[in-house]
Amino acid sequence: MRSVWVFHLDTGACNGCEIELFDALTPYYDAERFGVKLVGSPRHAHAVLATGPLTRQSYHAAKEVIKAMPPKPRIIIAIGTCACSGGIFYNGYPIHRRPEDGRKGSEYPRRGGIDELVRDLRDEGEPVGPVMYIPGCPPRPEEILYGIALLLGLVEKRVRPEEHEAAGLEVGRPPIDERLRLTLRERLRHVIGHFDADRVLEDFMGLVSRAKDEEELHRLVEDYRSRKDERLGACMELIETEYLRWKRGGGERS
Amino acid sequence: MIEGADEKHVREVCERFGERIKRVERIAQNQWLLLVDKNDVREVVSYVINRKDWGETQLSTMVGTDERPIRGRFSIIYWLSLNGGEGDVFIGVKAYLREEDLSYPSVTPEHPGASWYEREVHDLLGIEPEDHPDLRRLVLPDDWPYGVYPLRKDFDYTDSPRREFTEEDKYPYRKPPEGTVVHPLGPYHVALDEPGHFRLFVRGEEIVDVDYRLFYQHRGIEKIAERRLTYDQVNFIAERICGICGSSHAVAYAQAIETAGGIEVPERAAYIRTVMLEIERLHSHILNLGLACHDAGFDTAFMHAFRIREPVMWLAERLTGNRKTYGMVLVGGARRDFLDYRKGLIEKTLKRLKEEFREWVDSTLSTGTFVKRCEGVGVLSYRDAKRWSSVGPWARASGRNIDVRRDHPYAAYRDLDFKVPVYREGDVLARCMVRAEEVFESIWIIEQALDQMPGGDILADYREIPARKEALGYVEAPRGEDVHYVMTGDENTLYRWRVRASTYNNFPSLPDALRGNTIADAPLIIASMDPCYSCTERLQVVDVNTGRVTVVKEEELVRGCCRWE
Amino acid sequence: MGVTLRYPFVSIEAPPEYRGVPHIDPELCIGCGACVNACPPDALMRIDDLKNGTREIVLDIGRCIRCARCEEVCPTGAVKMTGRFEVASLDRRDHVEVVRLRLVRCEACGEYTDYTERQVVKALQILPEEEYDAEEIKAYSRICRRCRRKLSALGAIEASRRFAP
Amino acid sequence: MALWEIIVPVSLVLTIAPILDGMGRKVKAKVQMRQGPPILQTWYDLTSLLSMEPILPTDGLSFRLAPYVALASAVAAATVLPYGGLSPLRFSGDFFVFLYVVAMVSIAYIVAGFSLPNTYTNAGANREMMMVLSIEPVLGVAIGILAINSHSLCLSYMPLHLHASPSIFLAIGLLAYAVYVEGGFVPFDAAEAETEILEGTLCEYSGRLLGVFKWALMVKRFVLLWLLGSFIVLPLTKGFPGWAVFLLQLTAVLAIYFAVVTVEAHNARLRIDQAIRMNTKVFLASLVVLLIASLGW
Repeated sequence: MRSVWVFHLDTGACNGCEIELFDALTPYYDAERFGVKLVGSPRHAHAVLATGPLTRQSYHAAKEVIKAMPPKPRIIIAIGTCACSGGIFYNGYPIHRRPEDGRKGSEYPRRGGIDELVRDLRDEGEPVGPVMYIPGCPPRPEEILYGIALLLGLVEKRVRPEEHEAAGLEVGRPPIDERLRLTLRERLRHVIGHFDADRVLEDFMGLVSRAKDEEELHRLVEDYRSRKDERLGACMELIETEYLRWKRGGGERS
Repeated sequence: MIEGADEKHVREVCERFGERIKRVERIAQNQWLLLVDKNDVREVVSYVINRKDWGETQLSTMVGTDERPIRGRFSIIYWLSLNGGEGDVFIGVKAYLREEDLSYPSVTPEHPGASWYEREVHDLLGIEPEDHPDLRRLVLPDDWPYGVYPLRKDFDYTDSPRREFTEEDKYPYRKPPEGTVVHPLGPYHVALDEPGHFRLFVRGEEIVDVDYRLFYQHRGIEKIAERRLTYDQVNFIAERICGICGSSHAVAYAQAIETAGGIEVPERAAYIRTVMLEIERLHSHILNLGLACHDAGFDTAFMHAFRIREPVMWLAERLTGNRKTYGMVLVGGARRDFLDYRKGLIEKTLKRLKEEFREWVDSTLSTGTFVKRCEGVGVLSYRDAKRWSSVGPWARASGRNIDVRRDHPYAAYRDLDFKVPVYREGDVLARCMVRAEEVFESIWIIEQALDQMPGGDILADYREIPARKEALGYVEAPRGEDVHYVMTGDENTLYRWRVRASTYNNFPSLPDALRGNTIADAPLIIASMDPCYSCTERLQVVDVNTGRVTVVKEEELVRGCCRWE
Repeated sequence: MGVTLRYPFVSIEAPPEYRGVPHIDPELCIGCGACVNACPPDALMRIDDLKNGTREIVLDIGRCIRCARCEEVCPTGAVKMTGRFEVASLDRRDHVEVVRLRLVRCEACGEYTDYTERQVVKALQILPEEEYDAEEIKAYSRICRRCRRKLSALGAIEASRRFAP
Repeated sequence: MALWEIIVPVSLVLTIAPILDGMGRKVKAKVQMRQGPPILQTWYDLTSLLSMEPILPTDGLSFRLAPYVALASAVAAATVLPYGGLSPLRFSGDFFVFLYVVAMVSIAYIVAGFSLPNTYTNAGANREMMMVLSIEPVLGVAIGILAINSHSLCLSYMPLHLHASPSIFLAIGLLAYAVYVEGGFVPFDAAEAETEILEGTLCEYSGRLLGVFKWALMVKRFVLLWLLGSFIVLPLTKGFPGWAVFLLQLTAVLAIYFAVVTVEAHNARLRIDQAIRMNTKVFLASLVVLLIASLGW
């Protein structure tokens, strides 16, 4: 396929996906490179770009739109987490769900989104093409491009189901005391947020495993502070202080 | 003087109504709750709204709550605000309704801006505003059974009852006026990014009147939040009320909870929130200006607008981890800090944006065909803007001098300097100008905020949020004032959360702006309001007719226009 | 002077700050379910099979809103946001990640408890050794709540007998 | 006259028109700083559409026939134009035939638009009607002046027998304007406006029928541009060999098209009433030019 005309079908989305969708058509991403064109009428469309968790009010209109498309190829591209599975809104009262899917179950893959409509249509005997799921909240324009490219066979699929048996009892032991680590982590979350806190803490643990003694550790910490951002440095200092206090308090286990 | 009326305006209201104000409660530094009898609501509300000398008075939100489990009654609160330099005051007019008699005199005949609010409590709680001119269904889907009220506490949030849905008892649209034809717009129309159904009643190409059915995007967010989510989780659903101005909603929600729970937000977090809100405004305004060009058939300007906007998205991604749903807000502060290199990124991006955006504005405004399409089109008069309690650039382009950032400073805005552009023309061009100027103001605000950013923590440590506390949180979103009302509950969950997005106050005034224009301009005018249906959560509109003499039969029409429904 | 990026014909990486799809490290996950409680859209689930003694921690990235709350609350660092974003697929099953853990079996009644073997190991790491006797705790942890209650009741009866024979 | 003399130009026009459109998209993309689609993209789109079964929202014959009528008319218009030394069909008065078949494309569009009870297609048809009524006279007057000047009613004869006069330059200017408007380029594309009326008449077409209709509109554009190009190139290349003239014509058409697309990219769409007002002004101006021409200047 070198030509994909798409019709945008919003089934109650928050607009996040819409603007990223628009973005995918604009200069930096330019989906027109693959022949993607946004059309104004479902009659012209090869595919619908569905966004949103499928509200009951939009359900009937959405159904009409898909029925108005030429029967082939009728591809559905579900953009965003809501269209893929109902997203955060999945069991709200105005959201359409097939009765057998329930609203409080713990099935997986999680049900919801445009899938509910596609299955209804298939039950009615309407032809519906493949459904490409592009999760994301909202997906970046690159993700949308990737999804379309995957549909066109230009790229390889990169995901597969993962199942792990976590049978072992080794849960890993950080170089500093676990209780201290958790306390510091919670404290730092309030100072610079969890994202940077995790990184500083990791850096510190790296320094601890490298340092032979307290003096060397202090040198490494000083070095770190001189190289890094002031805020990160301050956090590092806080960690070191707490660490030493705990250590001198005789908390270290053998 | 009634106890608690410790503010000039509140005192005046109390003096004016005397005994009829049963109680005054100051629930926050700038929020007063006046308890009145349900039959006095209309009078008190219209008194405040109509005080000409109180500047831009405004119906900011209205909340209905099922308080039966706590007090055995329902309650309604009309939240009014004073704006335009009159003082930082929110006045809530509250009344209780007994379950046996849920009717009370509607405010709509006095102030049309109350129309949607009253229709909504009618839909969701079964409260009956008497003399309301139009009590058609507003929020709930067409196939929702009558007499089932999802926001009542005895309704389970996952229930989704249906009724048999026939062609005949679809939404009762108004009959087209004599000599007009219906031109439907939406729900799926390229120029409306989101579904909403408009019926434009047209004579030739001229729009005579408009009817609409919206709320295709009603997702039951308030109910989900009250039942399924904890205080911190609600931040993330608040952010997804709207994908464009989500951060504003998250901040408004968090501020409401913080006010209710007496949580002090660290100063640094307030600054971080401010910067993120302004970054959001930048991308939103440029987006809207671009879309306006697109609707006017000026695709090159649309493309360039998106090109210069893109670095702002990249910036957001590097600051927060996501281009759009920043996830930066938790109750009590922010989630990621601005490290030095991140500040550097902001400065670099803004510098480039300022130049490129100026060029874009110059070249777009020098395109004759574009200006021709915008000038004098879709005029909303000051009177109408005020009548409907409009907000944001939509109201400011019509001469309303309101801006929550200045009138009710929150986050770090008290410390920052900025202008509020106001135009009087009220046309599409004026709205574009307001947005363009606000882009430069936002850049200036961010520059100041980065300069003055204090140190310290970014997230407050708090123990517990007390139950049954009420408060408002408000933010000037890119589209105008967002107001969130919360009542806290037990077990780390909300008792009531009422979200009022800016489009909710702007939308009802749209028919006034559309009347007298042509169908060709309809998408452009709608876009110039920058509607966010998903914010509003529920919406649909109607349109115009063809210039043929033959009158299209009603059934044909329905067939024609319902094709995309 | 076009600005169009070459993607997807060249591969790119998201910036280091990016919150991509989360991933559970099965080596580190202890099955405590903190992430499940924090997850706003219920993309993470804890499914206990008390008959076979397994717990499944299920992550569906097709439901995930990438808020990173799971990463924030995970005590072991098992859930991490990755930089991955190329997760489109024609099959929703591709989006599911399951980690299966073993539940502790009560040594008294033989029923399965509602916590995993690994949770016990982790708890022992956190409890200050000087205050608790590891062996005793370990033994105690292998008894389910109901039996523990029964034991303490029996203990109380036993103790009361001493005073009021 | 051999059959190939018709088949070759016709297939050429049918092939080149979509390529020209593809080039236009590329140029627009460049103005917008994008990479844009491949030049053959419009061809890919067409082949894809032509292979798809259409949905018929009505049983009306006019709805089904309109695309074919439009394509046939557009092709017929192509046959009376000169291609280098070759003119597939030339006869005195073919100028009227040309005007007639060009209008036929629009008429097919209008009829199709009114064949459905859909306000979008109706609005599209309505706008097209107003547009045609306001611009066809200009086109007629412009060619009329050229006919007066060259004392001929044959389109392949006219450009070769023009003698320079002020009215000729004005007439070519008018012709250029008429071609621009009649071609439906922005800002005069109100009849097919996507964001306003969902591409008007085309909004109910799908699959093969849509493909044929789009093709017809592209051929019409190409024919109009070729007409303009011929009136510019032929008078300057008298005595050149046929193939050279043809290449120059092609170059001229490309140059004009690129210019048109660039103008298009830098404009917003005019509202139909604004466009009509402008056309009316131009028509009045054209009458003045006609007066000048009839005075022999």
